[in-house]
Amino acid sequence: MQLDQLYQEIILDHYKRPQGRGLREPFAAGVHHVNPTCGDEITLRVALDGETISDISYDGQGCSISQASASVLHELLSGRKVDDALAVHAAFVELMGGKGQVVPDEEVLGDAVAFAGVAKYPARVKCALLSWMALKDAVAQAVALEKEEV
Amino acid sequence: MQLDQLYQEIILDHYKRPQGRGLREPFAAGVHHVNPTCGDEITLRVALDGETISDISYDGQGCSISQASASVLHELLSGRKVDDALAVHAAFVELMGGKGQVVPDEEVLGDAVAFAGVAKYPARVKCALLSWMALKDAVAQAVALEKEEV
Amino acid sequence: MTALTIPAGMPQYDDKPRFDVERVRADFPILGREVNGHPLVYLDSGNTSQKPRQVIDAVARYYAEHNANVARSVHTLGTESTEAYEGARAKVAAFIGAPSVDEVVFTKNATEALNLVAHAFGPHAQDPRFRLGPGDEIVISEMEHHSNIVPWQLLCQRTGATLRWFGLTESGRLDESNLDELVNERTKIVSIVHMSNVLGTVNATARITARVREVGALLMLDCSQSVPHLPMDVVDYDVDFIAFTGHKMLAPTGIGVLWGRGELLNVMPPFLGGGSMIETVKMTGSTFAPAPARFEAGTPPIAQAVGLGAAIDYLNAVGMDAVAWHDKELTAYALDALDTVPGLRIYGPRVPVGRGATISFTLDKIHPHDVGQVLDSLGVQVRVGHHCAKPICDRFSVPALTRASFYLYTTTDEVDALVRGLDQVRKVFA
Amino acid sequence: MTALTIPAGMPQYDDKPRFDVERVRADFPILGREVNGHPLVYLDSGNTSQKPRQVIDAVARYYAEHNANVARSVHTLGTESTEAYEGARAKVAAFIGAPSVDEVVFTKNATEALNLVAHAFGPHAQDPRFRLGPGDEIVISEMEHHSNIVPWQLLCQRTGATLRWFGLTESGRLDESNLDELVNERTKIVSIVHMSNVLGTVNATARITARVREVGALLMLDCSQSVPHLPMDVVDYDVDFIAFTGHKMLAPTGIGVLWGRGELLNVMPPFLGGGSMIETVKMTGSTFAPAPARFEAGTPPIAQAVGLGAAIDYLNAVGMDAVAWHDKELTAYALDALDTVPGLRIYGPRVPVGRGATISFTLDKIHPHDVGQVLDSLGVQVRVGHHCAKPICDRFSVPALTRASFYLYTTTDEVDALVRGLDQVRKVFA
Ligand SMILES: Cc1ncc(COP(=O)(O)O)c(C=O)c1O
Ligand SMILES: Cc1ncc(COP(=O)(O)O)c(C=O)c1O
Repeated sequence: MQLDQLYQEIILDHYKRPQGRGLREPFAAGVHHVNPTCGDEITLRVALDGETISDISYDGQGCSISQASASVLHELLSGRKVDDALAVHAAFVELMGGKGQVVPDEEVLGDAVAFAGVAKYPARVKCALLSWMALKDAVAQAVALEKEEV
Repeated sequence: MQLDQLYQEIILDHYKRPQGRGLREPFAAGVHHVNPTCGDEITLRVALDGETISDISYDGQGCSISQASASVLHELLSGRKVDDALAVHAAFVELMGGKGQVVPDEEVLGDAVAFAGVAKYPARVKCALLSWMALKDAVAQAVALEKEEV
Repeated sequence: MTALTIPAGMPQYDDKPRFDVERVRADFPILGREVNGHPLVYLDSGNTSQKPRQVIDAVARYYAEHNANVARSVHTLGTESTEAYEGARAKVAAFIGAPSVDEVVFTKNATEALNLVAHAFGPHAQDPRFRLGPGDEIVISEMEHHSNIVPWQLLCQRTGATLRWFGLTESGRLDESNLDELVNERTKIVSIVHMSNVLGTVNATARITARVREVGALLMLDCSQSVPHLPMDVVDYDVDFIAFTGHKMLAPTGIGVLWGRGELLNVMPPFLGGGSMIETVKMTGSTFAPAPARFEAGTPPIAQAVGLGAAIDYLNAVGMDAVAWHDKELTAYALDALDTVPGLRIYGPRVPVGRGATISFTLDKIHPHDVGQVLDSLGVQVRVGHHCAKPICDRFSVPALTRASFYLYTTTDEVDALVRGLDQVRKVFA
Repeated sequence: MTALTIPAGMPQYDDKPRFDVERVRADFPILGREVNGHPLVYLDSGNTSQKPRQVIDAVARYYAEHNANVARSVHTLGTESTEAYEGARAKVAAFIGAPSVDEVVFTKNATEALNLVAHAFGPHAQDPRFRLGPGDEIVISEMEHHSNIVPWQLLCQRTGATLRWFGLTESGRLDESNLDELVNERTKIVSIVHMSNVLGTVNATARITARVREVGALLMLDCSQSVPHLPMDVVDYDVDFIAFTGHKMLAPTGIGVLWGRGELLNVMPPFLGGGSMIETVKMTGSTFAPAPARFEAGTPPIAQAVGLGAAIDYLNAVGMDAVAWHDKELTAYALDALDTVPGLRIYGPRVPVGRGATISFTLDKIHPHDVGQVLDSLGVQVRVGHHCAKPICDRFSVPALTRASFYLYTTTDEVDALVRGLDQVRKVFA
């Protein structure tokens, strides 16, 4: 396999210059996820403004794939409507589970299309998904909390 | 292998017409031994008269080899001095552990030489030894008890 | 020997799935060997099955081409090994109709699987279904293999719970007459054998399942003998756990399976602790991965799982319906044939219905060891003894039994060889 | 790169036992394959070793010619299998200098062996040495594999005993400065790794053993990494238990070994219950066989034991002294070579003394996953992550490490390939 399919320039870029890194206040829900096989960790917070995800802030440690993936996630989904964000989320999960057979839609996925190559490396799929799974968890908690408050 | 090496006439004879079978009183020590892999069982008693094994009585269930072996044991060792009996015992154990390579001494072992063929069947060695191991155990207990009483 | 007659209106022989036994035999290298100067007649498949070339080769190929540890590496060999190992899990899940691959736990054998479930019970279990103490009851049966008796006896010793059991009828079936009293509100789990390794009985579980559900207990089936021989669907059966073992189904030694409902596995505490079953480890305490990883501590039997996958491919290619039908025809033939041997008494069902291809018997007063020895001198390999199921011997007041057990490679000629051998046995011990 | 210089008066290089690495390599089919277009460079033997043809064939031959269940049959195949299985036990016993074959218990891996010993302890143990409750202490170390941490944590949870541990020095050795306080009259067992799977450290045990004997505790060594690489004599070492695992010493997956002093094994309660470990079973209660059978419930990993026997034959033919010396030369070479890589930091002893052929490191701030991935693209297989030893990462405040580990088939050329690969890694992530 070609290494640069995996390490696309975009990924290395996000890895070296992560977007939106750091934990910020206020936030509606925060989660901590771990990848037990490799020890990668992420702490992730979402802030809601009505139906909109007003911020995604995060901190963690891990490989280039997991760090770049969190940076792309921040860039792509901050400021989006919850429903929209979940649709993009679903498209990303499908891409990652596709073993390299799924053709990504750049309209939907933006920079995240760069992760298409990762799907061919089963051992790395979990790295790419770490922050995305954390996001889903955090959004679900935030929405549930909001409903309780109403 | 030749089946009749294993099932010597002498063995079938003892099996069909066991000598000294049945549990008798008085006795100095009694034991119960089990072969866990096949479920063969023996209850065996020894009576002592000073240094002499005045009787070996037994009851049990098992295959032709284990039953014949008990019968031969009774015939061979009842009435013998404890030390003599243990010497014969050692010769029999050596024969059984010899994988068919040990040449038995008929002077010492009497009818028990018929078990020479059994030594080539590792799965059956335990059958042949069941009553002999029980005897050793019972004699040791009986001798120990006698000492205590003195 | 009479043939089985099927009443009109029922599916007839010709409707049954079949395969070519000789072609199957050609796949098993060991069947070409001789024993004591006679062609091998292997009638001990209930003890362990023989292995086809396809399984032997799959294991060798794994070591020669892909070998690495699983779930721990990003390198290519590690990825290939992980895919082979998880691929085997998926094959197992499909083979038994498991709703999720995560419900398939690899163990070293069926015995470990049974112990694993027994160890989930205890006085401090978080989930009330696994909380066990004095006054609580566990139900097994008198026809269990020691591996489905001793773990529960040890559990009762640890916790003060009470072990109870189904008795057996004269014809070797479960005595369900006291079902409602035996399985009651105090019952926490019923764990019974699906097919007896001694009597051959296949237990109909519907009434027991209904009662188990009524009282809110759990149900485990020991499928060590059934999964190799009969199509199995864990959802259809409506059970909570099943255990089975690779070596009896054409696969390597060293691998077994626990299947459990995901919802239950995930509330069970870990059993063995170590690598791969953790979420995170600190010196001061650890957290654990979800099932199945939680129950697979240490390096698992990787090559053996790959071999089990190959065995399942083999069985699927032949077809489990065809295997089951082959068993039934052979059993019918053998029951008839053994009926012609004077002094032979069969223990277990004497009709080829509700039973598998395993027949245990006594011959006059000749000890099974002697029966087995004479048969071995003729190349016929049967098992003798208590078959790791002593309570059955006690129930029927026999010290030991001789057992012939068949599989997809067994032929009627081999049954004939057994019958001829038994004549010889009677001659030696006449 | 500098060579190791041995002071005059000590045995010189030429006195050392040697073997022809290329001839050894020819025995390992997998070493002929390519990965990502490059020759395979397998530097992950600490995770699992590759298998020589002799072992692969021994397993295949067993299935094709002798396969049967053990210890249960009088038939010829059963006898042959039992001899093969017990023969393997005898080989293991001889390999580690065990006084008796009955002290060798086959398990599925090292992890099960460690758990087995942990499960022998409890509040109701018959033998006072295994009686454990609140106030009692168990001592491990910060350099343990999870498999020698979690079983003891779970045991402490069950019994209320306290877990304590040796710390580590900066250079990755056991910190024994508080030995006398740490191991004391309350200590029941000290269980430590013989050779660390991360740091490579080989622990000198003499002082610890002396203290353990003084306070009357038991001593267990996790020899998973040492038995494959160093000559071992359990009597010389004066330990009570050792655990190791087949797959790291050229043998199949699915087999491990617990060695224990016979006198201890025979007072330990059974762990897994089931077939073959019993003396007699009644519905109302059972009695158990002596060791080793007592701890081998169910059908054991028969073919895997046979494979382990073949692996031991192979290692004996090469000579364990020669294996150890090859390791040492290679480690000296690799430590020097890695020293030339800018930004590389080694965790563990940096001299080839009191350490084995396992080197863990970080490279700049590049995450080990990325290091491993780039190396893999060049055919170089190393392990990355926490190596099932998270507390070591915590101790040295690193999230993860890259590890290269060698064995008798590893060459200096392969070390060079690693070093070249690391240059490439630095280029990609510059
Ligand atoms: C030091 C050490 N202990 C224990 C183990 C566990 O061995 P296994 O996974 O074969 O049970 C390993 C290997 O993974 C190890 O390196
Ligand atoms: C009914 C039954 N249960 C359990 C077992 C145990 O299987 P294993 O020995 O592979 O653990 C066996 C086979 O020996 C069996 O026949």
